[in-house]
Order: sequence, then structure tokens, then C-alpha cells
Amino acid sequence: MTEMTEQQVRDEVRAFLSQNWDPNRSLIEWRNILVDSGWGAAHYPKEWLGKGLSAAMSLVVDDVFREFEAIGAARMGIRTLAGATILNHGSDMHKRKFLRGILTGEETWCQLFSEPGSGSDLAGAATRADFKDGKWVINGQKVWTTSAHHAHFGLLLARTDWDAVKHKGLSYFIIDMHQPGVDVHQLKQMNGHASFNQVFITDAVIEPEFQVGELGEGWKVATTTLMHERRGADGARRYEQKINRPERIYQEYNEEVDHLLAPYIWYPQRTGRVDLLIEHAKAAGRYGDPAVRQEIAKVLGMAKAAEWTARRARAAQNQGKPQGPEGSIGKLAASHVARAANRVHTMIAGPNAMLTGDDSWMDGTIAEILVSTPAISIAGGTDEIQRNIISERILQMPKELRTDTDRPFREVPRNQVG
Amino acid sequence: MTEMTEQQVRDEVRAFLSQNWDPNRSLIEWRNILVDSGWGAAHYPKEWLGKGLSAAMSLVVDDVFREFEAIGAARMGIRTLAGATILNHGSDMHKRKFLRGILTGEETWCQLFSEPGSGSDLAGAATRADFKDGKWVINGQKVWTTSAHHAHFGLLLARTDWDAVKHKGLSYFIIDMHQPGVDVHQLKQMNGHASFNQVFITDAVIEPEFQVGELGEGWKVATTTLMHERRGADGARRYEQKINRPERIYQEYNEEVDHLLAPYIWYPQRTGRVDLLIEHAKAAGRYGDPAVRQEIAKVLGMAKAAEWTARRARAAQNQGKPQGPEGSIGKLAASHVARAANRVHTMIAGPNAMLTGDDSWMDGTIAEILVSTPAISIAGGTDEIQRNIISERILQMPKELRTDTDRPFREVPRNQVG
Amino acid sequence: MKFSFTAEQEEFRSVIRRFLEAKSPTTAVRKQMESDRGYDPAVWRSLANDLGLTALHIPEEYGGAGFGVTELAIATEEMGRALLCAPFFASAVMASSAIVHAGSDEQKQAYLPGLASGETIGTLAVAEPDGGWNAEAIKMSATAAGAVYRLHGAKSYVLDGLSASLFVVAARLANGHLGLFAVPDTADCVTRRPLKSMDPTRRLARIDFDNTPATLLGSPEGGEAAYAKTFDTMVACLACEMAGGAERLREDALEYVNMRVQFGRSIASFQVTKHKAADMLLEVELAKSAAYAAAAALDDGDADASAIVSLAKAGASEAYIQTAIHAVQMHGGIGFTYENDTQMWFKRAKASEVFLGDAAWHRERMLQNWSA
Amino acid sequence: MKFSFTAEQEEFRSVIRRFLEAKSPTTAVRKQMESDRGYDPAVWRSLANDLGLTALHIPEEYGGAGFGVTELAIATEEMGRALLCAPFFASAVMASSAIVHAGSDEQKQAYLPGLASGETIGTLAVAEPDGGWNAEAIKMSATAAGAVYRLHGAKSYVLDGLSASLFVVAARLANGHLGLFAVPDTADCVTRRPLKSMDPTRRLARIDFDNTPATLLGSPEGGEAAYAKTFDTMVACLACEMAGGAERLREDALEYVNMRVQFGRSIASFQVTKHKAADMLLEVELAKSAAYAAAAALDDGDADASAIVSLAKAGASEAYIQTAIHAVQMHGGIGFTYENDTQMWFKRAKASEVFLGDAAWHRERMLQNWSA
Repeated sequence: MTEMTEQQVRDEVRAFLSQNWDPNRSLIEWRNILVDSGWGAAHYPKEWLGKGLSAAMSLVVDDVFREFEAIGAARMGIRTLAGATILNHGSDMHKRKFLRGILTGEETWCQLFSEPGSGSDLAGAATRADFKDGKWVINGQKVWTTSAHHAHFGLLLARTDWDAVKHKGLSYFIIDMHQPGVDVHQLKQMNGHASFNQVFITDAVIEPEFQVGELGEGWKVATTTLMHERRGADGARRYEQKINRPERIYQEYNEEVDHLLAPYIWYPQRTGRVDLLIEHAKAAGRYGDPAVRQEIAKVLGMAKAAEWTARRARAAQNQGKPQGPEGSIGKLAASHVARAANRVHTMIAGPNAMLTGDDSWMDGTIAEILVSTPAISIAGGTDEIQRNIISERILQMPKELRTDTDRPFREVPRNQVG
Repeated sequence: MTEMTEQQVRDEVRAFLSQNWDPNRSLIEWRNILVDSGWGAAHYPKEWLGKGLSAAMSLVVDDVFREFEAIGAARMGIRTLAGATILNHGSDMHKRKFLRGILTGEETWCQLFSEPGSGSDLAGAATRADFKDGKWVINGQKVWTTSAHHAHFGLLLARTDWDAVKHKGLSYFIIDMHQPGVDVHQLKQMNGHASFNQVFITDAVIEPEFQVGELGEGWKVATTTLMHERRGADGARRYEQKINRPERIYQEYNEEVDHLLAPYIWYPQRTGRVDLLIEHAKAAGRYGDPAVRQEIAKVLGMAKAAEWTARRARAAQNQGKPQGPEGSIGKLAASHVARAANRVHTMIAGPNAMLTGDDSWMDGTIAEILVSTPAISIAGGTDEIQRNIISERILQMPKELRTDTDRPFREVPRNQVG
Repeated sequence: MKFSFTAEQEEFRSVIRRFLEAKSPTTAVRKQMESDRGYDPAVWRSLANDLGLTALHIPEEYGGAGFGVTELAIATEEMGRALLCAPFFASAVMASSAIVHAGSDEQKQAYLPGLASGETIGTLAVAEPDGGWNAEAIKMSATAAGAVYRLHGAKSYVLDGLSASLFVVAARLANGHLGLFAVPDTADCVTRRPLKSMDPTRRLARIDFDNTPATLLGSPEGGEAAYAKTFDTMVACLACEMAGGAERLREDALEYVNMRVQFGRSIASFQVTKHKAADMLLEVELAKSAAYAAAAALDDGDADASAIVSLAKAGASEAYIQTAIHAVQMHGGIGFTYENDTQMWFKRAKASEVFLGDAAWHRERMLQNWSA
Repeated sequence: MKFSFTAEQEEFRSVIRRFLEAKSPTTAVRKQMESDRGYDPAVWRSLANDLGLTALHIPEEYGGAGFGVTELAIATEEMGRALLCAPFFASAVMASSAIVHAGSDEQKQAYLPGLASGETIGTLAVAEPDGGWNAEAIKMSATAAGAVYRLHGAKSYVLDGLSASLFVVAARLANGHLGLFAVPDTADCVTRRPLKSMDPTRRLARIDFDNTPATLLGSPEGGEAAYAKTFDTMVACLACEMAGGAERLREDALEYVNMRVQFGRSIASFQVTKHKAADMLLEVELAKSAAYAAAAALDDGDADASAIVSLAKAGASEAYIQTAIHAVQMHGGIGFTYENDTQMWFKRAKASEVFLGDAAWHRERMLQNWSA
């Protein structure tokens, strides 16, 4: 069977929505209808709640939903990664059991990869999965887990073979977060927000059928999850927007958005808020100071150049050109910009930079910038990792000598944690 | 026999100078008298033209010489290192043949360690010394050699065993520079000066008795030379000053100083000349510009802090305290200062920074700064080497993994040169 | 100028360091920074009575120990290192110096013994809500009313303004001169409001004066000179405090990377980490040298002392926050968490960057005071 | 604004790059920079006749090709990359733009065809011995004498001032307005003196005008607007030229460290070298993006074009010299020698840092022209 044409998709989605879309339904009721129709996840296979459309074609579906201001399936957070991983590597049972809850939003997911002992080195995970009495028994710590405090299920990477080399001793599991032995603690940041969790796992249990992929192939499965995460890094970061309309379904949807976005409300501040520099300088009466103007212009220049570099990269991508170096330096540029903007906001604020909350300029926004920018050069790959990647992948320079990948993991030095 | 007291030294030197010092002698005649007396190199052993005094006591001798405005033995350039190395590792024949010429200044020396293929890695020397028909035959290239164009003898590090590991296959020789097969080419720098030479050695010959130290122990001997070079790096850099008096010996002495200092006349400019910043800014009418003032103050602050750090180090040394970190960072600080000063001189000069020679500010001094500061972060150990040293020796951080020191040198990858 | 500490000064530093290691470990700092008062009165008493630190820079005839700025700066350097929560800087540095430099003999007799013993906690109120610490920015007016004066206006960024029982306040006299005034916390018409401090180990307050009775320290013409000396002293001490904090951050970050393993090897073995550590050493050592030189220049009465003091503060402003940024980065994600101690020094570094004037302002002041 | 080049533009770039690789390898650059004339007339003719580059930005009705700033900037970027010795920037960018923007139709007919064909070598004289390129700094006076004007005063830093046969000169009219004047090299009372250029690939001259007859381009009121457009065009082209030079330095340094061995391993395998190479890539790419945006903004008539142009020049000033400093450092000792090619770009970077205004001046100009 051939793929539908764009017009066919448009027509079918319009027909479906005309018949079924009703903003006075409850969110869950609507999403169950949606999932049954296959239009909630049109890029899923037909046999698994989808329509088997390409990614490009599923953008057309989104388009029509926007026409109707219709709410789509749930897709914020880790759930999208869970869905993709399960579709790729999961068993039929996994698909039956989890895909619907993922799409309706009734079940929330988290990702249990990072550990306190291995920050930039995910494959160094040392959480144990031991097979005892027909079940996997899990012990270890995970960290930097968003939404773990309200997640139903976790995507878990754990070590099942300590004699295998680093990347070959890991297996991938779905863990029920609502069980004894799984303790979630919020991790407060220096800026006062708590966007992440630490998860302490003590003798938690997983039935063997909740292993995903082959034993010892966990890193391969995790790579799928990570690839979708990276791919989403641009796309999915367009977090869902709230919709200001009165009907019931919008109210429920807005609550969902608020709930899921809560950990991220300070994210704009970690960029350094270059957009506020001139406004801040004018408000503080410093915009006439030549030294301040020099510093503002430096940051503004760097931020604009970084923005144009990103647009060069996108333009090249849109023209189907091979990716040039300009696509890889954005994250590093963002670190420079944020750090420099922090400096200049401090210079502008003067003594007021000592204050926080509503005693700080712009109702605390400036203060939040000053203690949030250090995150940008760490989260999602530190500056050091970025420079490694740029030099090795883009500039083709020699790789760092590795001593940890070709011997039994139990012999590799690692951090003592906890 | 016990060492003389300070007063005894003073008295004896005074007596000797009262009787012998005559500024109307020729320089060479005087230095021969001096060498015969033992007061030309009082820290040399008595049997080898000296008085066997300690280094501290020989400073007293210098003191008395200054009283009389008497000229001492020759000690600028590589000759001092040659003397120290020969005293430590040379044969009696070497001492007989070379020490007098070193002290009178009649014979000039150069150091043939660095090679185009091994800049920061002296022990990677690949100049060959092959033993043929009872003589050493030398082939290779040396570089960064000061004064090679008028040197009589060279201190040569060459490889005699290619199957030994890197540091064990080198031997140390004294080479006659005035022989066929030794070609010296001046190496012009980007600032137009030529302070160094390249030495091309093709089938040059060394008699076996001019080997210094044991075969294969060349690195050990070179270490002595290098230690004296480093020790001199502070001391010997107080280059001899010319003496403005009319008598014959001063004229000859001043010519010697001019001759030997010629390669270094741009050295002050490579520091960035922070001392000229304010003067330059005033002359260019830029001292009132707030942005310029900020930049001047930054550099001045850094330079002063670096100077005070050096004085902290010296004060600690004078009190006999163990050397703290403040002694090791001077060279790196000097690089930062020079680079920043270059930037600010450029900013001050404005369009004039495009000019050179007498069209440039301050009769070309500013232009010379602009193209000389890059030397400071390279010469005498690059910034990168300095940071390696600071992190490994001062901060006790782990050493870089080495792959070149424990296998036959012939198997170690190296640069192809020439 | 001297470039080394005497054996006595080294010993003095060791005593303070041991004291603070015992009394102000990070657990104690966390406790105080989350407390209402913001410091531990028992530690304050011990620091005053057992170590005599509050008396350091006060002349002996007024109950002090008569030490120089160098010793005072050693104390603040160690406190910066330990991130001590205490009104020491406000009372023993700012208020005490102001009274030493501005007060008449009688006034010194009245105020200094209490400050020296630590019974009185003083502070100095200079900056106004829209201003900084430069004398010209002071607009608050003082009107003469017989023997006393009356103050009108607001002071902000007042260090330990809630803990203090004695305010020294800079205000403008009718003759245009600056005056430094003593105001006890029992005076009428003083309203204090805590400000939300980014750095919870260093509390700030806004204080409103509404026709508040106040005593002029010294003569109606001497305020500028007294404030200038006071300002130099407190900036030199702040620069030392900042250098101490920066050094602690540097050492802790180094210890962390030495301990930590990634990709099967010590993080400290990565060349980039090593070079960053070397750069941090350079920055911190330069900041220390400048801060020490500032204190020494004041003790020597060096003609360039004000320039050197500003040089030191400008350098410390850059070095402290830069070291803090590096330290967070070297810790990775954990360095951005509240539970990791790095953030406490980061916030102190950020607040200190602008306290008593930022780097740009001090650079300009440095050049204006440079005789060379 | 467009953020990519068309296929035609990419092809155009390739043609120029191949041409310059053939005609301006570093051996040729070294030969020209040591020659009296400073460029190779045969290459100039080929560049004009075979490639038509001198005609690029001149409208078709005056013998030109009518391309935009983007194409002109592609040409200068490639010339900066190759360090071409030729009066292209002076003639095809500066003088041609000035006449395009200032001249009357008749004057354009008179001057532009010769510039387009490369027969005429023009230049633009703006900066005076103590001044820069901002319109307000121009003090040279032009006095009307019937149909012609007479110029009095000196111009300095005149690019290719010895090679040029046509000067466009900025001078102040009696009405206070700026005027752009055409002066042929055959005019009386013009004295040229070569200046000693730090960058021998780019020759400068001082030109004294002493009652020199000159033709006012356009009207006596239009000079400011014409010069502003001309200035934006030349600064955008310079920023692209600088980005091209910086990229070449970056690539050559990378090639060197990849080839070079030390301590038995490739220098490129040291993490610090790798990270420096990554930082250089970042700097150069940002500089390129800004320079491209400047040219595009001018072609689009963007309201912020002048601000973007200055942003690009400020960025290029920093990035080019910074890349040159890193490039020398990555070469080690050999990088500081005259025989190594790095020094040639280093000097171009250093001279370009201040040519047409330094980074600080352009930053201020950027903010003054920023609408946001």
C-alpha cells in the first residue's frame, strides 16, 4: 500500500476532527478517542495505534489540528522517548501495555540513565540488576531525572554483567516507579528551583518480561532513546503552549502544561537574557555609560552572531546541504553568551546585583539570571564535552586515548557514591 | 682548608685590583691577568682558574669589582653554561683547552640542543652521530641557536643509539663550529630581527676526545646545562650594562656588550611595554576616553599584580621559606600581560597601528610591540608547557600519558624535517 | 612595601584558620544562612573574647589591639575562606574604621571600646537606594538642630543593618561637606527593613531615617578625608576577603577533580582540566598579591595607596567570580546544586563583585589616583 | 535576511578561489610584498578582464556587472583568504562605491567605466593624520572656486595611495557639509608619500593637497548620506575579507598540528590543542556569520544595516587577531619566524583590527544605530 498524499491526509484529519472534536469533553476521554482513531500518533505503525505515516506527513496532521485548535496526544516530557524506544525495541506486550497510556497522558515516564558516579559518561552506569529467584533486583542511584517525582514508569539502564566491557554489560528495563525501594528526592539547584530528582533504588524488583531488548544490549537500546532525545532537542524544546480558551478541555490541557513545565520556568534566565540588556541598562540609568555600552555591544554582537550562525545551519539543512561546522557550535556559543551576559547584567545592576527576589531589578529576573547561567555550560553536555565533539567529529582531530572501554567493567576505576 | 671570610675576600680582591686594574689595558690582556689570578671565576675550583669560593661569596667579588668599576671575566651568552658543563662533566683536556677562552671572551659558544623536529621536546633530538673510522660524523639540523653565527664551539646533543629509549640514546659533544659541514643561517623573525640561527650539519666531524660524559649519557649532561640555563634565567637576564667611560678597556667592553646584545634589542617590546601605556595614551590624545582607560587599568592591574607576585616569591626565597606557587606563575602571567598590552596599545594607536618604523608612534617602538608580543608565550617554554608544569609540579595533578619514553627511539613517531 | 608576612602574622593566620575550621565548617555556615539572625552569637563572642579579633584595628587607647590593616585583612581573608557568617566586616572593619578616622577623642572613647569588645555591633551606612559608595553620590541630608543633627533619607545595602546596634551614617551637611554621623539603634525614627540578599551569608538591610537625631563625628569639614581613609581600609579588607574565598574555591575544585573519575580515569588527568587548574592558580595568586599589596600600602602610607586598593578590588572582583564559575564547571552538574557547597561561595563572589564598587568603577578610581 | 548563498554565488566563490590559488599562492604574495609596486599588474588585469571582479558592484549602465554587496563581499572574503596583493579593496570597493553613491549620472559615466574595467585604479581618502573614518572627524577644507573646488590639507592611511590614478577625497565644504571630491592623479599640487605599512601586502600613503583642483561628486548637501552608504559597504566587505583571512589561518594551523608530532604523538591529539581548535572554529564561524549578515543587510536595505555592519567589523576585529595569535602559538617557535606564512596573516589581522575603525568604535556605532 502506498503512502497517502498530503491532500488525502488533510481531508481525512479534517473529516475526523469535524466529526469528533469537542472542546467540552474531558481531556482523557478525547485522547482515548484520538488514540483509537490512529490520528493521535499518525507516525506510529497502523497495528500500534498509528497510521504509519512518515514524520514529514505527520506534520501535516499537526497542521490540521492547529486549524481546529484541537488538542493532540500527550507528547511532552520523556513519554515521547519511551514511545519511540518501545516501538523500536519493545515486545508486543510492552506495546500493548504502555503505548496507550503514553499517548493519553495518563501515565508519566522518566529516564533513569545518569548516575552520580558518571555524569558525562552515561555508559559508565553502575546501578546493579541482579537476577534472583526469577526476578531482576535493582540497586543503585540515578540522578538528573526530570519528573521522576510524578512518573509511573522509568526507562532504566542497569548493569547486568560486570565481566563484560563497559558498553556490553548493560541491560535496559522498564521499572514501575510506584513500588517500595524506589525513593525519589527533589534536587534543589543553586537558583532555588528543583528541576531534577535523585532516585535511590534499593532492592526494587522488575519482572523479567519488562526487560527491553536483549540481555547485555542495553546500551544499544539506550542509544535509540538518546537519539530521539537529541533529535527532539531542537524540536521538542518548542514546549507546548497554553491555549487561552474557556472550554473544559483547554483548562485541563493548560493544567497539564503548567505541571510539566514547572521545572523549567527558570530556563530563559540560564541563557543570560541578552534581550533584556538594553532595557535593564536604561531602567538602571546606565545606558549612557560608555564602558557599559561597550560591554552590552560585545554581548549583543556575540548573541546575534550566534543566532545568525544557527540560521545559516538551518538554511543549509533546508537546502539539503551536508551539515557544516556552523551546526555544531551553537551550544558552546550559548555558554559564552550566557556567561558574558551575566557579567554585563551584574555591571548594569551595580549594588542591586546583591539582592534577589522582588528586591532585585525586574522583579527578580535579573537576580535569577545571575545564579542560573552556570547551568548552560553543563546541562546537556558540558562545554568540555562539546569541544571534544567539535574537535573529533567536525575537525577530525584524534580521539582522546581511552582506557576504560576494552577491559572488564569491574576493573575500570569508578567513583564511590553515597 | 676553610673557606675565606667575606672580609678576607674583600681585602684580597681590593689588593689585587689596586695593584692590577688599569683601564688603559686592552680587554684581552686584562682578562688574561684576571684569569691567571683566579679572581675572574672565583667560584671555579682552584686547580681550574678559580678560587673555589661559594656562589654567595663570589657575589662579594662582584661587589668589589663594581667599587673599582673594573671589568670582570666574560660571562654573557652560552659561555657560562659551557664553563659549568665542562667543569661538571668535562675531561681535564676539555678544561685545559676551553676554560680560559671562555673566561677571556676570546672564544664564543653556542648551544645545539633544539631541533626543527622537536621544539618543546629536547630529548627528542634526532641529529645523528655515527662513529666511522675512529671519528664521530654528525648529520642533522639544529635551531633556535643564539650567536651560532659567530661561535667558535658548540654544545651538541646528538643521537648515538637508535635502539635505546629516547633519553638513553643521546650523547653530548663539543663541536668545532668553524669546519666544513657546519652551515649557519640566520633565522629572521616576524618582527624583522634575527635573534636566532638554524644550523645545518652535514658530515661534520668530531674527534672522540670531544665527547663530554659517557656514551649514551648525553641527556644527563644536557640536564646540567639546562639547569644552569634556568638558574640564569633570572640572574643572567640582568644583561651586562655598558659603562660610559672613556678609557680603552671600556670601549672594547662596550663593543662586546653591543655585539652580544644585538639579537635582544627587541626583547623589551615582547613584554608589551606596559610602562608606556599611559604615556602612549596621553601622546595619542586617548587618555580621556573611558573605554581606553578601562583597558589600560586592566593591563596595569594585571602587570602590577604579576610584579608583586614575583616579589612575594623573592621575599619568600630570601627568608628561606619553601617555594610556594607564586614562584611558578610569572612566565604565564607575563604572557597574559604582553598579549593584553598589545591589544591596548593597538586600541590607543588607532589607525597608526597600521604603520611601522618611524611612521609609527614613538619612533617605531609601538609597532615593534605589536609584532613582538607573540614571542613571549613561546620562547623559553610555551604557555602550554608552563601550564603542564604548574599543574603537574605545583598542583600535583597526574602526568600526561607518555607513549614515547619506553620503546626504542627508532620506533617513536617523529617529524620529518628539511 | 613588604611582600611577606612576619612569623607572627603567619601564626596569627593559623590561629584564625583553626578557629574557623572548628567554628565555621560549611555545616555551620548552612545553618546560619538559613537562620533568622544570620550568625551565631556564641561564635561572635568567642571571636571577640577568645581571639580578640573585633579589637584588631582599634588603637590601644580605646580598648583595641592597635594592629594595622594587614592584620585586619588577614582576618577578613580567613573569614572569606571560611565564609564565616558574622557581622565582623560591618562592625570591626567598616564602623570601627569610620569612627577611628572621623571621631573626636571623646567620641572614640564613647564608641570604640564597645566595638573592640564585640559588645557593640556597628555598621556603616553609605550607599543609597540608587547610588554607590562614592562620596559624591551621597544625597542624604543632615540638618543641624542645636548640638545634634537630624538625618533625612534612606540608606540601602547596609551590611548587617538588622544586627547592628550602632550605625555610622554618611550624610551631606548644609555646608556641602560630607559628614559621618553616629546613630544608636535606640534612636527615634529609624525604620529597618531586611533586603533579600542573594548571598544569604551576608545580610543587607534598608534603613530609613526620618528626622532621626544623630551625632556628627569630628568636625563639619573633616568628613571627606575620614571617609576616604575608611573606604580604602574597607576595600582593602574586602579584596583580601575575596582572595581568601577564591582560594578556597580553587582548592576545593582541585580536590574534587583529583578525587573524581570519568571514562575510567581521574578527571584531573585530562589536560584541559589541568590547564584550567593552572589558570585558576594564576588568577587567585595575582588577586592575593594585589590584595596584600593594598593592605601593605595603607599601613605604609604609600602615596599610591588608594590606587593600589582600587586595583586590588577590581582584580578581586574579576578573579573571585571567575574562580567560582570555573569551580562550578569543574564540579559538573553537582556543582549547580544547592547541596554542593560551591554555590555558597559563588553567591558570595557574585555579591562581592559589586559590593563597595564594581571592577569598572574601581579601575577608573585607580587611574585617577595613580601618581605614575 | 538570507542565511545561505545561492548555487550561483557558491560557484562564483569557487571560481575566485581557484583563480587565487593559481595566481596568489604565498610565494607570489611574498614576491609582491617585497616589490616596489606591491602588486602584480598581470594578475590585476586578469582579475579585471578574465573574472570581471573590478566591475562587480558597479551598475550595468556604467560598464559594471550590477551585483550586490554580497557578491562583492564574497570576492573580498576570498582575497582575504589568499592575502591577495592588489588594489582591489581601494578601487573596486572604496572608490567605486563612493562614486556610485555620490556621483551624478554624468560623473558616474565619466569615472565608473574605467574603474569597472580595471583601467583606472581608484582609492578613497578619508582619514586624516590625527583622525579616523567617521564623518565628523574630517577637517580638510574644500573651497569653491567657480565650477571646481580647491582642497587644502592632508589625508593619511590612504589605501594604495601610490598606485591609484583617481582619488576620491572627503572634505568639508564651506556650508559645513561633507563633500566627496574626485581628484585625478594628474592634478596639480598633490604630494604623495608612502607610509611604512606594518602589513606589506596592503600599502598605505599620505597625500597632501595644497590648493588642489577637485570635482565635487553630486550636490553640496548630499555628501553625508553618500559617505554613510559607502562606508557601510566598505566595512561589510572588510569584515568579510577579515573572516576569510581568519578562516585561512584557522585551517592552516589545524593542518600544521595534525601533521606535527611531539613527545611521540600528534600535537593534534593533545586535548588542549583540540579545545583550542574548537574555540577557533567557534570564533571564526561567528565572525563569518556576522560578516555575511552585514552584506545581506545592505542588499536588503535592512533598517539596522549600519548597526549590523558595525557589529560585524567589531567581531571581525577581535576574531581575526585572536585567530592569528592562536595560529602563531599553535605553530610554536616556527610560527614567530618570518619564513613561516602565519606572520603575513598576523600582520594583516593586526592592521585590519584598526582599519576603518577599531572594535570599540564600531561597538559604539552599532548601539547608536540599533533600532531594537
